[in-house]
Amino acid sequence: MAASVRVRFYATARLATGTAQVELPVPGQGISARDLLSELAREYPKLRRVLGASRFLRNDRYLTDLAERLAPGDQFAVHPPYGGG
Amino acid sequence: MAASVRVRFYATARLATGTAQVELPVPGQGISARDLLSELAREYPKLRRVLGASRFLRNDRYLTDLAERLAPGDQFAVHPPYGGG
Amino acid sequence: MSVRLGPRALSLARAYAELTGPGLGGIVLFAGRVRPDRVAGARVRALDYEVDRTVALERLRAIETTARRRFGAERTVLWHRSGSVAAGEVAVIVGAACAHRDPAFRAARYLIEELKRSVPIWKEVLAPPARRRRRRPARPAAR
Amino acid sequence: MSVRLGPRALSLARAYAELTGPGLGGIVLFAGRVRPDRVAGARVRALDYEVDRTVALERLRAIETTARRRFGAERTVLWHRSGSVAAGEVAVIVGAACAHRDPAFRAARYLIEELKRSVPIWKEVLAPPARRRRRRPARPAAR
Repeated sequence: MAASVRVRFYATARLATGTAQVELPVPGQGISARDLLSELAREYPKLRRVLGASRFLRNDRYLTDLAERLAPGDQFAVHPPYGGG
Repeated sequence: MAASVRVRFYATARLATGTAQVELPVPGQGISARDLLSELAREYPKLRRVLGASRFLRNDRYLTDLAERLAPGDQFAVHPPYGGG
Repeated sequence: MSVRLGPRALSLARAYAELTGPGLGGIVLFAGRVRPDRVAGARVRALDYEVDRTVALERLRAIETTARRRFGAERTVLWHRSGSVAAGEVAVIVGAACAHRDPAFRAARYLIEELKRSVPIWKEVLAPPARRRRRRPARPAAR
Repeated sequence: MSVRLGPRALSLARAYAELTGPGLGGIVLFAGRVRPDRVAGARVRALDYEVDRTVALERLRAIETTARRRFGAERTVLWHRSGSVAAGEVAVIVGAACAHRDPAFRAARYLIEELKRSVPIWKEVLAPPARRRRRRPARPAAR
């Protein structure tokens, strides 16, 4: 299996990409969150606006720094603004 | 039946007087609330402190002016501070 | 609009049923229970609620009318028990249903604060007979 | 402390039962129901709640812990449905039980505001099939 990061899209991110998750191939040494977001924006142009308003998680932890690196096997999640209740 | 005003005592007013209500004889032309309160204070010395913190009603309407007169047959109520809930 | 003042037990489920209606997205309920506090060394067994019924009912209705007008509360509940209420039982339930949650919270809060401030209801602590000296007017007891 | 996140119907009576305990004199409950609003010309038939379950449960627990510490809420309820919730049904219940009413009101308000602000739950309007063009992300819908 190729080295990849599993990306989950929720709500408007899911609608913009048309999928709930993708496996994104990444180099063996990993990839920064910032570079991963650039790839996603290239792949899904409609996702761009959503990303601007979203929060991101690596393995269920909120990212506070987009320089943080993701390793192969990590999960990445795109959370548009919440709307429970 | 002699001309009188029925006075109802609630809560600490009832405890201070030892009764829930009395018939207070009044002159045929009635009596001001202020004079009625003076009579009550004379009759029940323990009631004095309670009266200072109480609201008064004539026929189920709050009094805003102690000069207001009560006629024979009227009801007068002594409401110490409320404590529902 | 639902006002009650009497000796019967209060049911939160029934209060909630009074507050459901189409379009009412936010429902807030407050229940006040008698706490088994220590008062003068004895555990509170019950509170005895005394009321001036005529005036109290009129005040309760006026409070509901204001809540409706001020917060757009389309349905309200304002229930209080009279007589003896044992520790652990519910002495008061207020509730408000509005389209949205913010006015519902504010309306419910208004209902209970106004009830305590302006409705002729008084409580007296009933302590256990064993250690009871005399009935005394309540100060802290229920919330 | 009671957290729930799942497809089952929520019962206010059960939430209340979670909140009763000796010494807890003030209990505040909030229920949020799906309103049959008009969205894009069609009546809302249901809302579909999508969740990131792992993160949502962790956030809900953190919110309860904070409510307990900040307001002294000895018991709390923080329940939210996932999946489709029909108009008129309850999508969320929060509740707090404290010794007194003021912290109970503030804790309940905190629970629902934090839930909406910081828990990964999203809603999508499900309009009647007849007039439905496409599913669209919800903006105003429930309170």
